[in-house]
Amino acid sequence: MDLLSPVWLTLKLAAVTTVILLLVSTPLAWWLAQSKSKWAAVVEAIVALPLVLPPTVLGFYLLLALGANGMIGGPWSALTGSALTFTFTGLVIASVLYSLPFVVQPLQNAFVSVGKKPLEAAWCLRASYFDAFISIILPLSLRGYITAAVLGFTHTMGEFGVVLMVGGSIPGETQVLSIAIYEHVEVLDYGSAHTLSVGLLLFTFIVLLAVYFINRRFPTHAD
Amino acid sequence: MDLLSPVWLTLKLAAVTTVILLLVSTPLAWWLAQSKSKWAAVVEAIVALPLVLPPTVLGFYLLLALGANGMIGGPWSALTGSALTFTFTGLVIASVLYSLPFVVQPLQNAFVSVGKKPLEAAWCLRASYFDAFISIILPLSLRGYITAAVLGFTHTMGEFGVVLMVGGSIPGETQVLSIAIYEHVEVLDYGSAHTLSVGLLLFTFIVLLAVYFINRRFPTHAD
Amino acid sequence: EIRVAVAANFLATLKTLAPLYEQQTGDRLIVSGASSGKLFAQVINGAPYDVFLSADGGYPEQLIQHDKALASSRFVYATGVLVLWSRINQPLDKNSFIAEGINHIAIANPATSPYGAAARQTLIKLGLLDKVKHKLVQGESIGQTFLFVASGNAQLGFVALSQVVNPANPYNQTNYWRVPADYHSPLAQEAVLLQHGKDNVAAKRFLEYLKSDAARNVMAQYGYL
Amino acid sequence: MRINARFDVAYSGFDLKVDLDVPAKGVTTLFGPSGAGKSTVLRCLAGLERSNNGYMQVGDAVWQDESNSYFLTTQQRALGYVFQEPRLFSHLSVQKNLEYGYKRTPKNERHVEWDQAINMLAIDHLLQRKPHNLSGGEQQRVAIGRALLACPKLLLMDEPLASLDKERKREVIPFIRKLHDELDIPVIYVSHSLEEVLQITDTMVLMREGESVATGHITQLCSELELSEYLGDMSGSVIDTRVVAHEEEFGLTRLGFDGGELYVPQLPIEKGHGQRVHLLARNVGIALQKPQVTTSFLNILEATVVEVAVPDITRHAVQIKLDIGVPLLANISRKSLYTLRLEPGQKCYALIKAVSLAR
Amino acid sequence: MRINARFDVAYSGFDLKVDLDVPAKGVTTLFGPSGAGKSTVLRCLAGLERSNNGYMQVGDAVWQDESNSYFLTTQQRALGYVFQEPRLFSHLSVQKNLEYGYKRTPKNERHVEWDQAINMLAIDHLLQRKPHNLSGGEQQRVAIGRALLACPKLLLMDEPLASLDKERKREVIPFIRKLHDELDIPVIYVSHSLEEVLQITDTMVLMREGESVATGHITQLCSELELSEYLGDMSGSVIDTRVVAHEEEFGLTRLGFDGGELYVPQLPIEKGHGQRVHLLARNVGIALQKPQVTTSFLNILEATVVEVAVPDITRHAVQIKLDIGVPLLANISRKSLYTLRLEPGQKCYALIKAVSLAR
Ligand SMILES: Nc1ncnc2c1ncn2[C@@H]1O[C@H](COP(=O)(O)OP(=O)(O)OP(=O)(O)O)[C@@H](O)[C@H]1O
Ligand SMILES: Nc1ncnc2c1ncn2[C@@H]1O[C@H](COP(=O)(O)OP(=O)(O)OP(=O)(O)O)[C@@H](O)[C@H]1O
Ligand SMILES: [Mg+2]
Ligand SMILES: [Mg+2]
Repeated sequence: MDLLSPVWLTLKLAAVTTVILLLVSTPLAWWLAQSKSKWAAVVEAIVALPLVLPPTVLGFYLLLALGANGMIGGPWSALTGSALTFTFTGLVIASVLYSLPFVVQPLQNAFVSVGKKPLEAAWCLRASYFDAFISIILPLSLRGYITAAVLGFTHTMGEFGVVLMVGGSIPGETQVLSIAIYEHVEVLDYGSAHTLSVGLLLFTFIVLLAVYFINRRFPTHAD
Repeated sequence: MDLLSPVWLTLKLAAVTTVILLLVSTPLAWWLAQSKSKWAAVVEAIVALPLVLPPTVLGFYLLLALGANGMIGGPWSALTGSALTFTFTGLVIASVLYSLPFVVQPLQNAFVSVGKKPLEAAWCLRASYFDAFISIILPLSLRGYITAAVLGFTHTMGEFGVVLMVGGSIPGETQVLSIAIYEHVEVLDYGSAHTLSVGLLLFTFIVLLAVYFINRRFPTHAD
Repeated sequence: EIRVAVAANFLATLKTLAPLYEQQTGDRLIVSGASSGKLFAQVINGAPYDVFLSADGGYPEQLIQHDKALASSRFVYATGVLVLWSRINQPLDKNSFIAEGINHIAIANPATSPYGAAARQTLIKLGLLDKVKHKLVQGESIGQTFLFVASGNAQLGFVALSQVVNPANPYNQTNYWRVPADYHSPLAQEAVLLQHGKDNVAAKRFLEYLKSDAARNVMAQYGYL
Repeated sequence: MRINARFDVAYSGFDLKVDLDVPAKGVTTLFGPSGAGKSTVLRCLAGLERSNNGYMQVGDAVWQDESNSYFLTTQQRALGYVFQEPRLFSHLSVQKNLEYGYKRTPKNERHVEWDQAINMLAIDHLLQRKPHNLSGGEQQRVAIGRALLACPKLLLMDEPLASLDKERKREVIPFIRKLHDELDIPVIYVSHSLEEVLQITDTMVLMREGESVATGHITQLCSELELSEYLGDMSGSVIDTRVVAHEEEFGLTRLGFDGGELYVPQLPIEKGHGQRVHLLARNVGIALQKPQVTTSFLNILEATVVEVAVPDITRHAVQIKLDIGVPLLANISRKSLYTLRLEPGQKCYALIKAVSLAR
Repeated sequence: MRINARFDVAYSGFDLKVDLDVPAKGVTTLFGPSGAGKSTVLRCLAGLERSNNGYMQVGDAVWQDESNSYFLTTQQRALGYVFQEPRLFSHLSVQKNLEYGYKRTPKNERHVEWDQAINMLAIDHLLQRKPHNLSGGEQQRVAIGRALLACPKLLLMDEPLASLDKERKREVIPFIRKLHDELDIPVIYVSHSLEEVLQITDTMVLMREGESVATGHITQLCSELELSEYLGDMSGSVIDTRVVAHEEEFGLTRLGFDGGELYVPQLPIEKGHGQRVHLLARNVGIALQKPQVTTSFLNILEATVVEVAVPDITRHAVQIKLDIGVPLLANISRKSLYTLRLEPGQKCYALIKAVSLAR
């Protein structure tokens, strides 16, 4: 059904973006949490920067950067022969950049509050750096990951300005739910807009409820 | 100067919103962190919900809710005699609702990872519940507060859809910076858009850099 | 397959036209709606649109200058009508602005929307701009302006006739004051064939269709001249 | 003045059911193996753990009475708590940690002197440091100082000396006793170390698997036959004595107690002063006649058999409770029991091989 | 096989400058007051703290040589570390905590037996629990088990027994010794408690203010006159002896050592077995003639004065180092020194009042 196509697209976008966000943010947040370098504060500030621009404006700059002649899009199209703008890939890149701080910061805080002690203990039990990170730091940072994933996912779902600018609103390709709802509102089709909004809210509510409910069954580690 | 009026307005909005967000979120996050109630997961999910709606759509619903006949606006105007929509107050309420999860979640995580132990120690040293919270929990949650404030502040700065919808872009009253930049982009006045954007980015960068730099001089408490 | 970038104010009309056209020709329309300014920026940056239905004449002009559109294809596909509208059933005329109980008057942003500019010109023409200035609230687009009125937050608003008479409009569809055409510069909406679509036969066919009587009829139903 | 408390806490896999009745003065020690519930009792006393049907009374003041839903919060109890782990406030300097409770104490209640506490704990050079820059023992000392400086009306200490070295212990133990002697602050103390307990304790509560199996003055409790299994090979009698005389030529000191006298290697203590001694049951032998040959047994005391504990077959030694004016425990082998045929009421001699000094 | 290590760590307010040379077998104890730098040395040995000009070699293998920028990471060192605080993984059950290192050990290196370790530490009933549901002592035991089960090639233990009760200690100490005896795992041990050290240690490193002031076998080190100030009133000689005979009728056991024999209260040890004894200097007296009267001194041994330490005026006792075949320390009063006029080389008799058993 036509009404549902943006739904799937949005879920796909949010899911892919969240996964990439978590993958990218994990080493970045870890570095930020550990580093004693002065540059860390600079990187921290840069990560949060995209937030202050209005989404459309950020989208505009991303459009420039991702375009065939842009800083990112140029090399990309030279390499792959295809453009980034107005594609799903472009949307993912834009969403990742835009939601980065929502994911990096909770992870960084989680890593900091886990501290070095459990890590040292793991190293003394024959765990490699990587192994220790996976088996100790990740689970101890679970709350941080959940917050990061929830904020990243929902923010990507609701994103509109950036996505519209970078993706256009190509049905089936880049027309995500938020744009679809926007269009319904524009053509005064309030019924569909409500339906989609309420559906979106309900679905998200159920997912979040499940996540938080399960999360609460894990004891907190500080006590 | 006319170019600066949106700047001040934006800073004022972001500052007021952040302060209110921190004030409102502190007890909420504390309750969420402590509560064993099943309702806590529900509240957690509800707090994150506004994020998934496209800002314009959320703005529309807020417009309804804050309007003179709305759920919030009705009682408000009955009480104060003035409406909430198209006012600075309305903008603040909308921004608070929209940025709530970015503030509540980092605080909640910070509170959880501080745990009960330092609190118990403080109680055993004659500190009242309130005193112990202020003197122990707050400083130990400093990182969480910084993250919360940064995300809340920057997100409010960059917010556009909701603000435009609820505020009506009244120059000097509700026309914030993001709307001004947006206008410049729309009318192809890219020069002004660049100037404002770069200025905004630079300013924010310097503020964030200072915040993070100072933050890094505090030792982390986990080690 | 034709990719059409359409100004948001014309989106509703196009959605009615699209199935008619598709049935008639077997072409498929892929419609992307946004503000003209956004669409312009996207086209400049390589958006794969074939046809641009702008809300005014300025953006097509600029695109032609940037060599992104074909000058020869440019034409006025519709002319919008500005109306003063209220949700409540009350007689409206040029004096309604200063009536009791009017706290907010919604207009589209004059800087970004032709309808906003036209509304402003109208107020100047009536000599009322200074009187009502403090009551004005601006929407990003004509769609948002409509919402301000529809939600009851603004008692009056300058919107497009196409919105008011849109069959989907759940509110009062008859109570409006049609602003005389000479109060403002004409709301001529121009269409143009883009570089991306210059070899797309279907795109040309679609542009031609827009000039057809069938299309004009539908547009007229939606309040376009 | 007594402290009465009843608590009833159920964890999965562990039930605490204690009924305490101890004097509200001096040092009371909760003694028992790991996992017996000692820390849990302290948490209950502090009001940190709320228990079903809990009841607590200090002197005349009721602190908790769940049957009336009455419960003083931790803050209202004005106590000091040295937790099993240091729990310093990591964002505050050592100085600020120490001041935390001190500043919150009304001036007229500040009966613990700042300088004295700092010096005793040897932490003056650490005041500007942050807790994570301290060694384990340093942290523990600051934690003790912090609790003391809150000038509590009841002091709870959970193995406070575990990570302190001998020298520090020697300074801290008398200080804790002084709290009681001079300031009348009752102390509830947790320890595994019988040596430490012997030095510091008045009342001892033996804990096992969530229950308090016995309570009493340490001199009396250690001589209870039934309890010897809890004390293991530290089982024996504790006797409070007084220095009667020094016999310089033999390098001996004579200690007097209710039932007679004991010789111990010469002590650096003045005549008339008190000395608590610990007579380990395994160091006490029994003879039916007074030995004629000169033996290594410095102390040979007339005694009456009070009780013979017939042990189950797994245990090697038989414990005998004697009366030498005060109760005295002796360990003998099954073989000796058979040879000597001891029975309650029988006269005999207690041969005491060695005396360990406790306090 | 020896362990050589040089570390140089500077904290604000504390400098560690140690140069260790200890056998790579048996138990080596770092002994010293709180804040001496013991934990810091362990961290350096584990590769958790990297130090300027650090150097470390175990046997022939160099583990760290900063002059060549060579540094084995902690993982490459295959060690076990019992931290001063338990540091259990809070998200894993006790079972999973214990398995953590065990699973990461190649099967053919798993020389510590699971069941044996669990039983010795009495933690089998805790396996399904999460760490925060454990008592302090239970946590510490799990931490010990976790380190042991990682089957380390070098075991570092930072006050592992501080929060264990006597009974548990009695099980764990022989196990630690066994690691050395049977499995040849060297253990570096930190402790404040001389009693514990005497039971467990071969080599002792005395630490003070970031430096290792003396290193040696415990029997030799304890008799070093210069070191007595570090040992305080625990100063004395440690002698490894063997049971020569039991004199049942007197309840005595005769212990033989290089310089003669010692009588001690009868021991439950078979003839021929070893026994370490600790002769506290304050329990040793000196006489110029063999005492004629029968005294409480069970042991009177011929001795030669080796050295007289003239103490500074603040200290009450004078320490004398004697030779009775092995070195022996004695504390006498200034007055006695004046009376006896002791000088190196002089013959005399050592009167030993009491013998405390160490191991
Ligand atoms: N939160 C909890 N949940 C479940 N069991 C617990 C919890 N806290 C403690 N226990 C269990 O209760 C028992 C008593 O614990 P407690 O801490 O009082 O022991 P303890 O006597 O202080 O021991 P230790 O000397 O080792 O500190 C232990 O067996 C412990 O495992
Ligand atoms: N990170 C640090 N920064 C500054 N000083 C430190 C740091 N860590 C330890 N110290 C100091 O170094 C000294 C040695 O610490 P260490 O932990 O090695 O002592 P320790 O001998 O183990 O003492 P304890 O027996 O009390 O555990 C202490 O005085 C401590 O205050
Ligand atoms: Mg405990
Ligand atoms: Mg240490």
